[in-house]
Amino acid sequence: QKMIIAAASDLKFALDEIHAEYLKTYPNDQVEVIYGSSGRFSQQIENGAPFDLFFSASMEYPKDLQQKGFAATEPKLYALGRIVIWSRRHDASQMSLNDLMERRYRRVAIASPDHAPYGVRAMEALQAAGIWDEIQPKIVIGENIAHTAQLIEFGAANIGIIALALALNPQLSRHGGYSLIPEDMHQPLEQAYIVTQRAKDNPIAFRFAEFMEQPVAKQIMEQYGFVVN
Amino acid sequence: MLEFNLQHSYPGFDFQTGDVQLPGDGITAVFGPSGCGKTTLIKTLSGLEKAQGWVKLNNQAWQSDKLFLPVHQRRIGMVFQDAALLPHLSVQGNLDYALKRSGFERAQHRAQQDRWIELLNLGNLLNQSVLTLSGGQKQRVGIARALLSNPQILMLDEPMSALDWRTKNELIPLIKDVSKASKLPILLITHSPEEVERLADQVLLLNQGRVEQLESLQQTLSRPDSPLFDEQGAVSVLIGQPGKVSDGLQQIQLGDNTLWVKPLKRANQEPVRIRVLARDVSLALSDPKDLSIVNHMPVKIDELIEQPDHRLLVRLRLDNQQHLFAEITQQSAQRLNLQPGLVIYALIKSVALAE
Amino acid sequence: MLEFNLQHSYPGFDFQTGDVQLPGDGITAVFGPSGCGKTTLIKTLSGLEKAQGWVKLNNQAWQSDKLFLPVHQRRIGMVFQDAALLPHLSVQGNLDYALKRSGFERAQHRAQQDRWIELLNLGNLLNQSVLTLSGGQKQRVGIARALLSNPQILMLDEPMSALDWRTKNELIPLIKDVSKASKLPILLITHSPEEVERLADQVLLLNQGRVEQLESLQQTLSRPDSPLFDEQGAVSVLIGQPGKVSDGLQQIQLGDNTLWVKPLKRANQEPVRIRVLARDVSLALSDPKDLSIVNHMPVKIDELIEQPDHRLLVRLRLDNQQHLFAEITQQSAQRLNLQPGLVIYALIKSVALAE
Amino acid sequence: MEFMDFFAITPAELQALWLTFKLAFYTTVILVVFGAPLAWWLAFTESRWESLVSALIALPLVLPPTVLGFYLLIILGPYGWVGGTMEAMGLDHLAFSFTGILIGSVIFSLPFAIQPMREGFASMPRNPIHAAATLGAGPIDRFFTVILPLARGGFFTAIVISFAHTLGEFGVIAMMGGSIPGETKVVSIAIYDYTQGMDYAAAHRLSAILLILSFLILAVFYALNRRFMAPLKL
Amino acid sequence: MEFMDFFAITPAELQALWLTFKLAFYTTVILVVFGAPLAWWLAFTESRWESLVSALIALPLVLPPTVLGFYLLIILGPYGWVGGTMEAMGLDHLAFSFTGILIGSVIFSLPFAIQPMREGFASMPRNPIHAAATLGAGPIDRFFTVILPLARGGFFTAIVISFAHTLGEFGVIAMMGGSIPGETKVVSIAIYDYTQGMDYAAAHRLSAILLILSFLILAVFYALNRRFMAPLKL
Ligand SMILES: Nc1ncnc2c1ncn2[C@@H]1O[C@H](COP(=O)(O)OP(=O)(O)OP(=O)(O)O)[C@@H](O)[C@H]1O
Ligand SMILES: Nc1ncnc2c1ncn2[C@@H]1O[C@H](COP(=O)(O)OP(=O)(O)OP(=O)(O)O)[C@@H](O)[C@H]1O
Ligand code: MOO
Ligand SMILES: [Mg+2]
Ligand SMILES: [Mg+2]
Repeated sequence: QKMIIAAASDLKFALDEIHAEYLKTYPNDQVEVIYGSSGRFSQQIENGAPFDLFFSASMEYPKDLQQKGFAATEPKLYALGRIVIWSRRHDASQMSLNDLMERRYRRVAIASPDHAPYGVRAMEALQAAGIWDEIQPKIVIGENIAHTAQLIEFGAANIGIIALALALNPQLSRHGGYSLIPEDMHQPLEQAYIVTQRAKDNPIAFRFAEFMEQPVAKQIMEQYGFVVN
Repeated sequence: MLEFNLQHSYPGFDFQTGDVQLPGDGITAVFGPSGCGKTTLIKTLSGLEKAQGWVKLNNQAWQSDKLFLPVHQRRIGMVFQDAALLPHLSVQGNLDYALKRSGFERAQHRAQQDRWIELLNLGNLLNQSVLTLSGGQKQRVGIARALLSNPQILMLDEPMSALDWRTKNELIPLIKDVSKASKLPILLITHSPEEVERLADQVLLLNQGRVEQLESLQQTLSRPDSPLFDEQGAVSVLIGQPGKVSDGLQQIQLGDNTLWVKPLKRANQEPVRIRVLARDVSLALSDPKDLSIVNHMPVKIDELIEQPDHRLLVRLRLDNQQHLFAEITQQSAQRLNLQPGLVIYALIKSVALAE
Repeated sequence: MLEFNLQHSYPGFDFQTGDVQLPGDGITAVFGPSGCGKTTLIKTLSGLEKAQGWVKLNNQAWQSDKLFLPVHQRRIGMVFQDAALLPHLSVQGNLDYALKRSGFERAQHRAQQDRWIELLNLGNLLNQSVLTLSGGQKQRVGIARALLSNPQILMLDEPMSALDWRTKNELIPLIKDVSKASKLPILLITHSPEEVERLADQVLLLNQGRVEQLESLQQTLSRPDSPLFDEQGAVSVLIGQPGKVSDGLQQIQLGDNTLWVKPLKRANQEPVRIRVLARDVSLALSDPKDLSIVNHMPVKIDELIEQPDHRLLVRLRLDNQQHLFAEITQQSAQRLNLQPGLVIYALIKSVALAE
Repeated sequence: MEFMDFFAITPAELQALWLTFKLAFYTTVILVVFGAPLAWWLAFTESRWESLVSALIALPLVLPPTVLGFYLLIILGPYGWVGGTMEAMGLDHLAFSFTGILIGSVIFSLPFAIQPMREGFASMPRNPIHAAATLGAGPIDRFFTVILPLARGGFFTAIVISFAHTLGEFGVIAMMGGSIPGETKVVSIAIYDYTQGMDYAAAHRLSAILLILSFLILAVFYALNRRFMAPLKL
Repeated sequence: MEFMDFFAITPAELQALWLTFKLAFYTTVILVVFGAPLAWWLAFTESRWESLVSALIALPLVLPPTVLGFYLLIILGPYGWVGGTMEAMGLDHLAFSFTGILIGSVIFSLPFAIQPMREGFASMPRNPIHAAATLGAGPIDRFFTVILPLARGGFFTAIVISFAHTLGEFGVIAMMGGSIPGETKVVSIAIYDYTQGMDYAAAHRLSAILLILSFLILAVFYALNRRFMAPLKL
């Protein structure tokens, strides 16, 4: 039995671990996980992609797919994402969004507000802080949230807004520090998944979906900075 | 037999042959000034340039209203004016290219090749890239390649222009032999009246894209205004029967008269062609003695033809009815009081005769 | 004065000139069989091919141990064996290319160009792409281009091989004039002994990559074994003083003797060169009458030189000490009982003389 | 073995490498074989449309590969014009398949292959081709024995560029390939995934392997070319 | 005006278009000007290293553009070798700047420019160049009046491919450009953003505009080339 999961790239570390756990429980299932941008996966699913489970970084894509008839299940919320201010060079742990206006931060990286869910939330937070327009000249945009983190990691941008999940990643947490952006400054970053229409008869897809509700999985998710309820 | 009627035009150049028939063997010299359309003639005949009109070789249509036989099916041995060697191959490669497509049996290849390699002195060059050949070397490879392709007809575009006289002298009899032995018609483009006189059976005169004249060499040579004569003056070609050799001179029988010439290289019994420049013929009223000139022949004056520059061309008739031109000054003619009908002596230095 | 000593080698071909000195003006014919290194000579002299050794023109070093003057600074008017026209330009474009870099003043360009265009009959071709030119047309453009570049020296690689005799005949005197008028040394590669005899002041004989001989034309022609004679036999070149013209014949004074020749085209008072083929000279023991041959000159036999094929070359001395060759059969010599020292008559048909 | 150990390649990576070179190879073969006649036509046609056709052929280059991939995804997918037709005929649609990314790569590298071959044809000397015809060589014979050798510079350029370009192809394949191991997950996707997953060590390692292999192949290409072009240089 | 209305282009898109063509133009100019000497060297050197250098030059093609962009980001950023040196000298590092993406584009298209120019040089007939030298043309003069016209097929190919390829460049710029309007946000990024944001109408519209403009420019290129190459065809 085979199954392919398409997952938003912010899930990379958490889902890899959950995947490993899953295989311990169901050693005969063949599960392949592909990470990438939610928008692209959503388009691909609309065009016949052989994905069975789709973990989006947002709620919109799964909803959209369901409306168009590409989902075998209702979109199911599996986590809330959190966004943080992070820098490699500077200690951002005490910073607030308004501090981003400081002159020494020449480049502020966020993910694409056009299509990356984390980018949209970052934009909302900056708007809530009232600096969205002012900060425009300093904004540089990452293709997705992982790329955004890289822009900061390699110093190209001095600072930026990334996913908590990434800030907790050992690769990044070695440097600098992060501060959580208050939840009330943006819409909740609801992340949902669906079983795709093509997998409606694939038991593994449902089995894995169910596994996500298990405490093991939830614990791992929390460990990587996702809010699970 | 090669028959054709072709029209073609380039900007500023209009080419029209009219109906032309060339015999099925023998050498046709194509003669005319630079840019008159000689190369165009063989390009259109061969199909390399697509002209209007029709072409037939030995009653097989090459080109007509309905048909256009592709070049590679026409079996033409072409020597290009600029050699047109295959630049990515060695000399040997070029020769092999021809041999492989020649239809010769494999076993014959070696023999065929060796014959021309030796004659054209290509032995040392076989492995050399054709890009590094000298001008004359290129031309020789081009000639060998065309001959090795086992053609139905040869079209040679100034094949000897870059060759030294020695190679030329050896090549000319061989081309003649090839033509005779294999009944291969040959079109030979040349600027050299000498090549025409030594090789051609007929002459096709081109001028400004038109065929001005197609006639046998004899006919051309009997016209005192022949363009062939422009360079060295008039020439007569006498046909005689070779006889024996004595004291290093070869006897050639012309009717009752005997001509002494340099010994012929290939002395079989076939009639030979003797080329005599009009300016090499002197006239005497009586048979002179004490003179180094060997050949004295009684001739009758047919006609006196005035030429520019106070020269005079005298048409003479031998007793076997062949004619002979002598070019002298008008002053001499007056001095000797030459008149048509007069019987006089034509003096030809034996050494002035060339086969 | 062009002096050089060059070595170069290609795989299988070794080129070594040794020390050579050519005079600062006049025409040097480079003569030798195909592949002997003629093109290599001018390529290495011009710097197109980088050889070992040294070259000096008029005491300016072109190449030495330390120095290698780039080709474009040597001001060479080069006519390439394969024309080497600039393929992306029209005929006019090629000529302009030369003119622009010639150093001629702009105002002169038109006049310079018109002169050669007319002579070389290029008028109709000016706007044609050089890719579509016929063989002879290409060569003519190449010649015009070299002459328009206002060179210090001309190097001509078989410039007339694709030309018809008419163009050739008009070109030869002009090349001579150019050389004289502008004190321009000229290196002329040719296969044609006739071109050498008509044009050259000295002859550089090449064989298998070696300079075999460098000598004046007179010297070459006085050697009965000169390679120049291979084609048409021995040739004498007499220098005489032109006199007046009567009855369409031009008088040429050779010491006490008078030679009658075709009227010269350019009759100024300078001495002229008269080329006489040995085979055009007949000998008589007494001054013959009743003969169309115009020129009878008393001469003394210097030497009898046996030739192959039972021929004999007779070296004659005119009373002004110039020498003249006559080629006769050995049979005739015996018949006339010719011996050195004998005074006899040399008969030369006037029409056999060529300037 | 030591080499392998040092680079510690995983089976999945090996599969991706194999897939990549297979894709590049097929793409190049298809482009050369089918592109040559088109290049020939473009080089010699007198048609007034030639410039327009040429410009059209260059267009795949102009679209960002991701966007090109996006459009190909739509067209080749089950609801697209091509994919839909194929499904109607009982076949599989082409998105997310090796055939699909092969089509994408061919279209994407088309201009790279056509333009140099066309240039190669246009700059051939004509005379040797004429000579070959008089020596009895028919069109096919001439093509292989004269035209190809004379135009081989253009072919070589077409091959090298198409091959190398396909090795590095990312955008088109990312959009329409879907990263399916063994089918569409080529090395470029794998390396990208490593960089996205911040597994830089793996990214560097796989990049190095790709670069070294490609370098070796290209160096052999160039060396062969040098060898065979030599006689034409003077 | 009607045309503009129909395509309803936004100022931001206009800016992206302008930036794209500017980038393609500069990239092409730099590649031709600096690539020509390198191409010349490669065409004529007798060096044994030629094959290796050639293979090396082709390598930017082999890396996926996104990966190449990733490495350029590292190198040109402040911790990288180049960016670090620049910062040490008091200059800005190069990520997120027009100069940065220009460098990226130049590196990325290098093989496309070098290989055809090199081929053009290698297949030139030598004789006319020699003739020009004897006519008094020095090296520079010869280059512009003979070599360039004779090798222009190669130059043309280099120009068309480099230009078109840069118009569509996405991966490298996406990785190191940061999408800064007027500085690094080129059309390819803009279209990609539309497709990812599911604004397909905008994506189609902008793609169409890019394609039409590029098509026109390329058609003019080809028509000019046709015109100027004509005398060399026979
Ligand atoms: N492709 C072409 N386009 C335009 N004109 C051409 C073309 N080919 C030949 N011509 C012209 O046609 C005329 C005849 O050319 P052709 O090559 O037949 O001359 P030719 O008699 O062989 O001369 P040559 O003895 O100089 O080689 C010339 O004026 C030439 O310029
Ligand atoms: N680049 C080269 N590589 C190898 N051999 C060469 C090269 N160039 C010339 N040769 C050889 O050098 C010799 C001399 O060539 P060159 O061109 O000087 O002869 P040439 O005297 O001009 O003959 P032709 O009268 O036939 O033009 C020839 O054997 C030729 O094959
Ligand atoms: O950006 Mo590319 O150029 O992704 O293949
Ligand atoms: Mg011709
Ligand atoms: Mg030569």
